[in-house]
Amino acid sequence: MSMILSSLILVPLIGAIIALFMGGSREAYSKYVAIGFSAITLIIATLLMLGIFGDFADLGESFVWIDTSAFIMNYALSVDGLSILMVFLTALLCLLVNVFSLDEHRENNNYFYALIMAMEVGLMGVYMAADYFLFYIMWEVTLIPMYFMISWYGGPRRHYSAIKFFIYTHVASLVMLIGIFAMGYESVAAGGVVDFSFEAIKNGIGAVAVETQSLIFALLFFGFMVKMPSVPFHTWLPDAHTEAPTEGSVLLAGVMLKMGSYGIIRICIEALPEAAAYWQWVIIAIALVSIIYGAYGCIAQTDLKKMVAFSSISHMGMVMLGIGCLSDAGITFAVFQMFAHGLITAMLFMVCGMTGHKVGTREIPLLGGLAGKMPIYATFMMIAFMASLGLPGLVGFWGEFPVIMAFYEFILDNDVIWMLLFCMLSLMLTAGYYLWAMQRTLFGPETKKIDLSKAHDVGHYEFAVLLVLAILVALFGVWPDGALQFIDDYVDLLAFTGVI
Amino acid sequence: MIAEFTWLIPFIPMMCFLMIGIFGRKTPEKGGYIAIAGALLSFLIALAISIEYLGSDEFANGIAIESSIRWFEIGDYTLNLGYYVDGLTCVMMLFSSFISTLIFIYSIGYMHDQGERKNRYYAEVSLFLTGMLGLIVSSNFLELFIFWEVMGLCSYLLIGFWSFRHDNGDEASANAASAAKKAFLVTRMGDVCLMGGLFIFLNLFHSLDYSAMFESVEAVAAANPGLFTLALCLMFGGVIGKSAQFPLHDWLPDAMAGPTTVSSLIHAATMVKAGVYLVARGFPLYVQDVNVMLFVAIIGGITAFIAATMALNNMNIKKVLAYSTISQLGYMILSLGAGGYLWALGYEELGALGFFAGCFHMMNHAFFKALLFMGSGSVIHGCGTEDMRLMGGLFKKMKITATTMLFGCLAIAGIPIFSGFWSKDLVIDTAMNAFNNGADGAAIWFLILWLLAVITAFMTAFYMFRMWFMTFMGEPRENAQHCHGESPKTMTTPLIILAGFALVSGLFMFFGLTDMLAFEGEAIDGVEHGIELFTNPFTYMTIILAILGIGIAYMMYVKKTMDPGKFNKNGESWLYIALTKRWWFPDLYNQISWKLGYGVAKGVNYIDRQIVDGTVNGLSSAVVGGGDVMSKVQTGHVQDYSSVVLFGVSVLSVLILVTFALLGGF
Amino acid sequence: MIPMEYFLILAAILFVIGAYGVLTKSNAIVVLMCIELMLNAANINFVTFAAFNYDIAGQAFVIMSISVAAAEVAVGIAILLNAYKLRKTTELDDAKLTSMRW
Amino acid sequence: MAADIISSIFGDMTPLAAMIFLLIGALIMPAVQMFGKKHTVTWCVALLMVILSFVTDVILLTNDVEATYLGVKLNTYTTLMSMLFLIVLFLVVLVSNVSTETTKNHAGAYYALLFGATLGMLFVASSSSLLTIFVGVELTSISSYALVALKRKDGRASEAAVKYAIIGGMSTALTLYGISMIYGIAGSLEINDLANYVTFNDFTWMFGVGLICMIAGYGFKIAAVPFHMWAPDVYEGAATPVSMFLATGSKKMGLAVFIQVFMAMFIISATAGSIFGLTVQYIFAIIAAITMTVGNVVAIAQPNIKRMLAYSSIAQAGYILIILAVMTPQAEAAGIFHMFTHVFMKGGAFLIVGGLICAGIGEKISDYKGLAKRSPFLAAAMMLFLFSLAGIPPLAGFTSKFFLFASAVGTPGAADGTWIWLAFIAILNSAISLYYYARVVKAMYIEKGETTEKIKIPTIFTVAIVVCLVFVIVLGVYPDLIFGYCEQATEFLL
Repeated sequence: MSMILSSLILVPLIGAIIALFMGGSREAYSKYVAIGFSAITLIIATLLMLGIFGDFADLGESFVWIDTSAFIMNYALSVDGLSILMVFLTALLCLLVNVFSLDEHRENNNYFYALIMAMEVGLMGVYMAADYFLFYIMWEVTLIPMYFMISWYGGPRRHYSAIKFFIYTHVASLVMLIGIFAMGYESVAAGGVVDFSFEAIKNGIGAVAVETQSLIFALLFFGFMVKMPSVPFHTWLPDAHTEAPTEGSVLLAGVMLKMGSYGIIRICIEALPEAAAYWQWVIIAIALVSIIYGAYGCIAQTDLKKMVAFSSISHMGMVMLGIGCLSDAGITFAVFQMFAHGLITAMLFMVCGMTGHKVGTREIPLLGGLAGKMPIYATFMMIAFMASLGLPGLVGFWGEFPVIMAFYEFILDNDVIWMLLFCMLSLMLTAGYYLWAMQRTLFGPETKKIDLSKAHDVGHYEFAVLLVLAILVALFGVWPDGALQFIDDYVDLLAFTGVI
Repeated sequence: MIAEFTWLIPFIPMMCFLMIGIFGRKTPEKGGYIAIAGALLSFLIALAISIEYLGSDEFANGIAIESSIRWFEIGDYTLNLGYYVDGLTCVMMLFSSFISTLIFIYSIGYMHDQGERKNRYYAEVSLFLTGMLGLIVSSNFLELFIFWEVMGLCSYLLIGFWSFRHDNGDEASANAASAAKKAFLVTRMGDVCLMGGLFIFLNLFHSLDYSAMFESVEAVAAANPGLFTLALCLMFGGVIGKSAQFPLHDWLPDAMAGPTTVSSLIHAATMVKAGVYLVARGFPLYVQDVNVMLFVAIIGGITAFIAATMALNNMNIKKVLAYSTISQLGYMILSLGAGGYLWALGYEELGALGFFAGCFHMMNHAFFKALLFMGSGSVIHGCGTEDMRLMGGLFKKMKITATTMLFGCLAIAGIPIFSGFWSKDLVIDTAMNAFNNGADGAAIWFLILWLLAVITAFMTAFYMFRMWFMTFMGEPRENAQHCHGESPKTMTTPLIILAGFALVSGLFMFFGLTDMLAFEGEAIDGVEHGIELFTNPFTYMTIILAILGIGIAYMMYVKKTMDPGKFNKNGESWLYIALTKRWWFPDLYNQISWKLGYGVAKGVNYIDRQIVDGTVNGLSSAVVGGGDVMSKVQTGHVQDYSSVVLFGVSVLSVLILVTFALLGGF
Repeated sequence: MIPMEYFLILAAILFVIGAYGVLTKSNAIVVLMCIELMLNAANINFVTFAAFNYDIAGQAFVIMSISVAAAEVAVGIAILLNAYKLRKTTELDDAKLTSMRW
Repeated sequence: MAADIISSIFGDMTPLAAMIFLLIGALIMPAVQMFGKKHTVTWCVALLMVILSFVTDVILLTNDVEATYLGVKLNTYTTLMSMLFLIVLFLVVLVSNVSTETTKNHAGAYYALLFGATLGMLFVASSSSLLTIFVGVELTSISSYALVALKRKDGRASEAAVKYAIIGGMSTALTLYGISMIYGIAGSLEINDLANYVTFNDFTWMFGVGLICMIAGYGFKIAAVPFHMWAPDVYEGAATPVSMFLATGSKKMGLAVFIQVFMAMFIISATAGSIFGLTVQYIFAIIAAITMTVGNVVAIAQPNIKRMLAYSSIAQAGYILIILAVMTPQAEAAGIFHMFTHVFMKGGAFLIVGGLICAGIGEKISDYKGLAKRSPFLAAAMMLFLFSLAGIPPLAGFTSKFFLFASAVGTPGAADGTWIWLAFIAILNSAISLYYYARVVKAMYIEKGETTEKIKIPTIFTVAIVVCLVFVIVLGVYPDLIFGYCEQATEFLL
């Protein structure tokens, strides 16, 4: 059995441990360790994605881990078209984040890098797990580094935000845990042994009554929904983002939020399709509310990062909408939107986070005319904003247009054509808040409310990172098939098994 | 087959964009020459392709050259990437690339003093050109939409070109920033509608390729009339946004905050033409629904009229031109609407005439509007202001500019021989045709539209000459006095070339243009219609009205025998105020956007903080507070502890009884 | 023969008296004595049931419980002695014996 | 092999093997102290006895030996529980010699009391009659009153001991009264007979009174709300190793009693779905819910870390009480497993507190500010223990809670949802608990301390902490190490 998938977890884990113990005089080198290990991870992930190691199906790993009279839990990893994109995104963003933070000087740098690597471990685990127990463990493992990331390196209200993030998402995941138990128990006959692997439960749960399934679905869905996050369980996100250091925000928004939607697709949709159909309207409603509410939330924000945080809510709503369509196109492009949003939002947070370092504040009313002072920064900000508002030719558009297209089919089937208005409104609002923010930060007269004399443009490392992201944003914008080919395989499989 | 290289037409400016962006800084004029070379090359390729196409069998048979490759799929629908060449494409790409080339050349002079910023300028205009040319050669609506949006982005960037560090100070940059945002947002509103239309089309046709859609359009329209109409309306929403039609016309005058060359580019060669092009391109779809066509015509007519009124008293030279653009765009849309209406009713020849008139006017307008803008740019360049009240008497100092602009004004005013005359009168003629042949209820609309068009023609002549007279005649006022004479050759040469076109481009209709702009092979006879114009009494009426308009302008602003103050009660009549307030459209927009946007957002934010987040925080403080309160029970008195134990025992006793009873034990 | 209920009621009364004493008496020694009362109430129960059920286990239990009670009192008194040494009081509601709270 | 040796030595008395070492220990410790002069010698002897007992027990456990001697049983359950108590004893004895809080002048008595208390626990675990259970519990209780008081120069300790003794005495009386009632109505003290009685007879008021009195009496031992009031005061007042002993050992004994008495009594009728059984299940569910909620909520308000840990122990007892509501073998196994993980994580936390007290750090949470700088290892260990208590994977506390909550959701094939509400309450409580655990973590890691001076705690403490830490991690990722035995143990419930 090949160990490629395990290596994606082990390599960052080793990196994390080494970085953790590089205190004192060796602290300065911890960043290179982190970069090295995350680069190796990225290389493995890329090769994996390119199919160098063979078919995804042949790469699965599975060992019985915990074997009791009632359950079997496995250390099971597998990748398919859905996970590979997320794995790649995780590996990419972790490396980029490490590089991005090279210029930053902070206390206990080694801890910082250890946290990033630890987060990579958890994220990789979530995206590759093929067993509920492992999935849940990895899910929780991501929490702690993030908690420390916020409360060590965060802004002035970091304690509040960190604990809120921690507890809020912890509650959600515990609810999900109960859902997992219920699903496991229901998937076997009385007195049987519950095998918590995805495969076994998926096979077992189909025969259960739809009512039961839909209850289980609700529990699981709640857990994922908070993570995504969807209105009204989103309030941890703006706080967490506002206070988190830029690198933390990037990972949080770039890949951690995707855990929620990944979970919905991987678990709720894949294993409980009938229940998904049962809840379809609810999913759609939540998605629409999130989209619109998030967009309105953005308009009212004065902190750039908070605005971007709300935009994440809105965009993840778009993912939810795609999923809610329960159609081939909907799910395909929901996944694509996850990927796209990962790239874009990373850029967004890097740029917006940079504002704080470079200018000294992220409060929009205090800013103005930065484009003259920091042209490269302004260019990247514009690219990020434009990509996020769904400018065709950039990757964001393909997460939006086709999803709404899929949604259109849904509303056509249900004869509720007026719902199209919501989508259109959301697109307008999205454009509105981004443009307004740009107008007030980049353009207009140079601000006199703050001292701009120390403001400086992006550094070399930051430039390199942003450039890579910008290139990817453009590349996948004109060549969406690059990512779609993977998703198509996955969605074909879903369709083949009759899930959608 | 050079047509196989059609993709190069947008690709070359794209490469120019990248080149200028990456190393343009190091080249002379910061990449200006690269941009010019790119545009010129595109023009030459377009020319070669057009020549080849016009000589091919396909053209003779009225079919398009089309080729596309699979791009990706959305569910069951395959999306393609390709090019589509027919007569309309040829005309569009020729004049777009040609005029763009001239504008770029002109920019060398006009933007000369902009320093490092030129680099950004040339990169952005190249991208802008990419957008327009890509839009023109696209083979499907989605591809078109992408380029459409790319143009939106570029217009945003270019209008906001001076949105920071403006030479005229902070207020000007704030203005530019706000104008850019407005342009993008308002057009975005249209784009969103267009997108909505595309959803419906994609669902109805299972494809967005022109060829596939045009083939099956009749069957589809008959099967789903309601959705089809909705889709058409939504698509036209895109046009309203992009081509600045009523009621989304308000961004265009504001967009004057950008450099004049950009205005010229937006108004003549690209951007606003895209909307008209979309109607023309989607004409086979539009003609399926007679009501939508009527709607289109009405919007066009109203736009033409309203925009013209607002130009009447404007003092900003560029804004007058902006209004005139909107007004002329209204003509084009009116013509297409009326033509489509006639076609839908079965009057194929008259319908084709309307189609031709609309496209023809678009082309003519491109030439003379480019000319006018560049002329005004030359004036602004010379005297450093846009306010006509500060100009005057410039004729002596800027002879070439003044003469060429005069050509432009004559063309737009519709004086015979000049290009605008031919196309505008065909437009007015089409409206009349629609009245004559229309169905009962709708015909009266066309009469009104015809009237509006005629009045607009009069107003156009008036305000254009008002502008010309105020600028070039009379006493030199403030800024005109320090005007440093004629602009450099890079600027005047394009003016002269365009002036030539303004003079002759109308005559193209006698030399085969009608074949190129034939709708579904229904080519009208250009010569016949040209002559017919002169047999039509209404033509003479419009000519007389135009001359009258020029005359009044002359009296008011040169001879001063008529006092404009008499008509507007020295600027206090409600009409005058309404016009300066732009019929209160900007206020309305502001109200709507503040109330619906920011107002709701504030409310949402309040709910979010107070209620949604408040619940979370409230719960947590309740728990923490509960902890505090409950820990007070721990008094330290051991006997209190004992009491609690015994109390617990009693409660348990009750509980066990109650539970037992509830479970039905008794 | 005396009915079983009588014994049980006696025991119950004794138990309640003991409990009352535990709750109200402030002197720790008295409280310990009241606890003894409660224990003895239970012992009465045991003996009663053992007698009426003809079962020896109850009586055995009583023996055990008496020794347990003795041990408990012994340790209790010792603890009290120590507490008195340190805090100079055996009053349970004295502030010196309620210092740990909340 | 080794089991054979033990059998050949002890013969019929094999079930008593582990206890005998403890008994010998308890008897000789005062003498050893007298003759040994140095208290380290006393300590060594005590440690030796613990290890002997422990090894014996582990050998018996791993060899699945079953035997009975005079009603004292020997099976997987008893050996497993004994192992748990002996682990606690081992950890406590290990650090007692270096802890500044424990008495050195009376080391003999101290160890003798510890052995006595543990002996009682072992005795309880091996019993199947209310009589022997009562005696065992009292042995433990009385020893622990004395243990608490043994910090003789400390007024707080003696105050704690007074409270402990009085409440304990009253609870004993309640228990005894309850047992007498049940004895009267059921006519037997054997658990088997009682289970039969419950299964075949209707509910009577006398039985009800007895039951409630017993729940109250033994509820005192596990500090179930509302019988928990003594716990924070006593844990705060006692020497930290003793607090640890109470929180991990004595409390586990109480839970063992709950399993052996109440679960054994009602599991049959509960499985059969009789109303009587269901009533009792509900009662336990309510107690469990209240206990965990009160424990967690009040813990938030505690500024003293020992009190906080006390309340957290109360909450943990609440979690374990879930198994009495659910009443399935699966739940029982989960409960026992949680007891084990709780020993290590709570024990570890107490050890750190104790170690830090030796190093002169106070008991207030605010005293822990900047600990990460002063002693990275202790801070990291504390963090892991606390996160484990909060149930964060992949630590032991998570795994055991995973099993516990899983049992509350249902059994394979039937996630019937009767107790799912209990699971929800439990997870909400988990989240609340995260708040106060994180507060300590925050103090240690995030807040700046007044000094960054390094801290040195006795090496023995470090060893004990490492032992706990290893188990917290190992049981987290490899629960099969013990969980298999827990499942086996459930077979011997009746």
